[in-house]
Amino acid sequence: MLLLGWIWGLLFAPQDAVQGNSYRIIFLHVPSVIFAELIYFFMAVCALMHLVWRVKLAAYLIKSAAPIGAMITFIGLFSGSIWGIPTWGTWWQWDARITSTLILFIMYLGVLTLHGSFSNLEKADRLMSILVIIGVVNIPIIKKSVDWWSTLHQPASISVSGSSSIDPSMLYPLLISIIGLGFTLISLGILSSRSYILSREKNKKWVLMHV
Amino acid sequence: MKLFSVQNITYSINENKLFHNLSFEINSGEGLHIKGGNGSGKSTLLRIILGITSPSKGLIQSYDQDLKISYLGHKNAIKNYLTPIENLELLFSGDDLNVAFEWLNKFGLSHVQDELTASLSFGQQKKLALIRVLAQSSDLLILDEPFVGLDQATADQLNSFLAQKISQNAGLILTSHITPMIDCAVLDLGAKNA
Amino acid sequence: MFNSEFKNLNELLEMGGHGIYVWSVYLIGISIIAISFLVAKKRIKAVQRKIKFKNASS
Amino acid sequence: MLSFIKAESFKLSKKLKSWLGPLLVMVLVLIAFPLSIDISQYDLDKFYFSIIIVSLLMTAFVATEGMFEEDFEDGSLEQEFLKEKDFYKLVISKIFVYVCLIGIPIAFIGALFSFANGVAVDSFGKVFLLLILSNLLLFNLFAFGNALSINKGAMLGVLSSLPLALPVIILLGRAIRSIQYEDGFFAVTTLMVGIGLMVSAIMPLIISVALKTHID
Repeated sequence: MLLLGWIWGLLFAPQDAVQGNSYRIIFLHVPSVIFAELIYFFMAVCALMHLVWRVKLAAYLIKSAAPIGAMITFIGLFSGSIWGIPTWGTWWQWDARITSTLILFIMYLGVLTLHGSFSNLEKADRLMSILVIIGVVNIPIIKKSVDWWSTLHQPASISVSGSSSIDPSMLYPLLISIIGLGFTLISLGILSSRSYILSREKNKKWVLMHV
Repeated sequence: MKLFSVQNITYSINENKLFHNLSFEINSGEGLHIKGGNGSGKSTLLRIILGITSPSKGLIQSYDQDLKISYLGHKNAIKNYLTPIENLELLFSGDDLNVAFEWLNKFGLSHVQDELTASLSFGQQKKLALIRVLAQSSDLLILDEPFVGLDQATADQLNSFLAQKISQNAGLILTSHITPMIDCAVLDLGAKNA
Repeated sequence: MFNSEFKNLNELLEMGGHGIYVWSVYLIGISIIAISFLVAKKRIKAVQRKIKFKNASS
Repeated sequence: MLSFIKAESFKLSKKLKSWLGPLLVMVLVLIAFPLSIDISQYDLDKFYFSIIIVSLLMTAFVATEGMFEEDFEDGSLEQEFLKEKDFYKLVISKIFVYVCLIGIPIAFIGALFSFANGVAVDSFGKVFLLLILSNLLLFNLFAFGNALSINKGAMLGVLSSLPLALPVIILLGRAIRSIQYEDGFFAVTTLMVGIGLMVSAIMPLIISVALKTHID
């Protein structure tokens, strides 16, 4: 599905009037930035579940989602800055949205480092959840910052309610890319959380049965 | 009078069980000596009783909410950039402070009372930490390895103080590798974790 | 709508001078995702091996 | 509460390195920076503020480094927990003392230097106020980073609290601009006071939860 969206986007979609062909990066850039935020939200929900109801699984999910989030945020930042070279003439701008995405990346790294630095894993789980919940304040700032400071970024191109400022011939491949990347990341998440859960619960009976 | 009851405590860390289904009671006027090899969970058990660490399973029941507990842990909880006098002033006020100063004399620390605690020897620091515990008026003493690093004279002083405390109807729990000279029930956690 | 924007492979690769940006981004993006898949699979294998080993020894 | 404040300020005043160090760093940076560039080429007072802001960030980080570490290491936190069952009062008075003894002097130094670099005399008070407010915010946030990463080193502290501190920096930059252009100062300051109060009420709660997890 991801492949379909990309092939459609790369090969068949028309040129953008202003930006020329370089806009084709959008099919990687926009989905990855969307998921960079979504994964963090997911982690925050898990963190809440872990802290309030003491669901162990939630902490495992955070731990396995964080590297994926860091990866996809990195891809988003990277593709964005490459896209910036032909369009804005600069690869980096201290623009609010880029900055807050960078902060998001740092948050992911912080979560991972925090978890990695404790020998008592249950303690690490709880502290990590606290950090994740505090960090979720960051996401509205990313969203709002576009309005607070006038920036280079075009405002969000796809709106749920009706009129989109993007042509269907570009919109469809973009949507398909988003969904496709979603599935890709979910399968990746399942894989890595499986290995993590197995390694954490290695003393339990069901794990032995499973293997 | 019952002070605490420990019911079916299980504690595991990173899926390793330290102890399993442990139950006992702590009464006032009684001592309990917890024995066991290195890493058998003595200190952890004390911390669970204190409520600092929460057990994986089981229940700690306290029968008196206003129970005054003094605790000596592995860590001395004294500030090594302050002098012994300043340390005590930070912790005590009023009559307790006088009691603390008396202990300072009894333990023979009065000649170093104005030096920085960091420059004191291990045993002297341990004595200072003991004073922090001994000068509190408390109903239950929980001491983690109180005899380590003490000379014979101080150990004797500590023993007689603890005996006196028990006769005054206070409770006592301590971990130690050497047997204290006090009437104590003994709880043995075994050589190592099974 | 379904006519390709590009007439031949060369044009597709060049994309009017922007090809290098577009393709490098996709190349790196795909390889990062692929590598993370491989790493995840490898981890599962490693964990399973570990558990099996432990199981056999006890 | 008062006894906590008394004890904490006594402890801090005895730790010369902890409270004098940040002040010295602040002064050093503020002096060294103008010397390191060719002043005649640049309009120094235009961006001297950003140096003040950055050194504020740095010194706040240096100042809070090891805020809870010592109490955690020597076991005082455990004793405190036995007495109070909660760290809220301890944390809030600790932050208060740190802001009073380190934050306000730093703010004063910052305001003094901005004054020396071409800011009108009558806005001294405004700058001073803003710097105090942002120090309050920064100390709270860095204390959080510290509580998470007790004895795990500065790297982790930066990673976990820098993302939170950056919005403060942006806000402060905004406020400073409002002084320079004499526009909307009151609104920005009110916003900062509001955020400051909120953060310094909520942050200690979160910090005390983190500390509790640590001694567990």
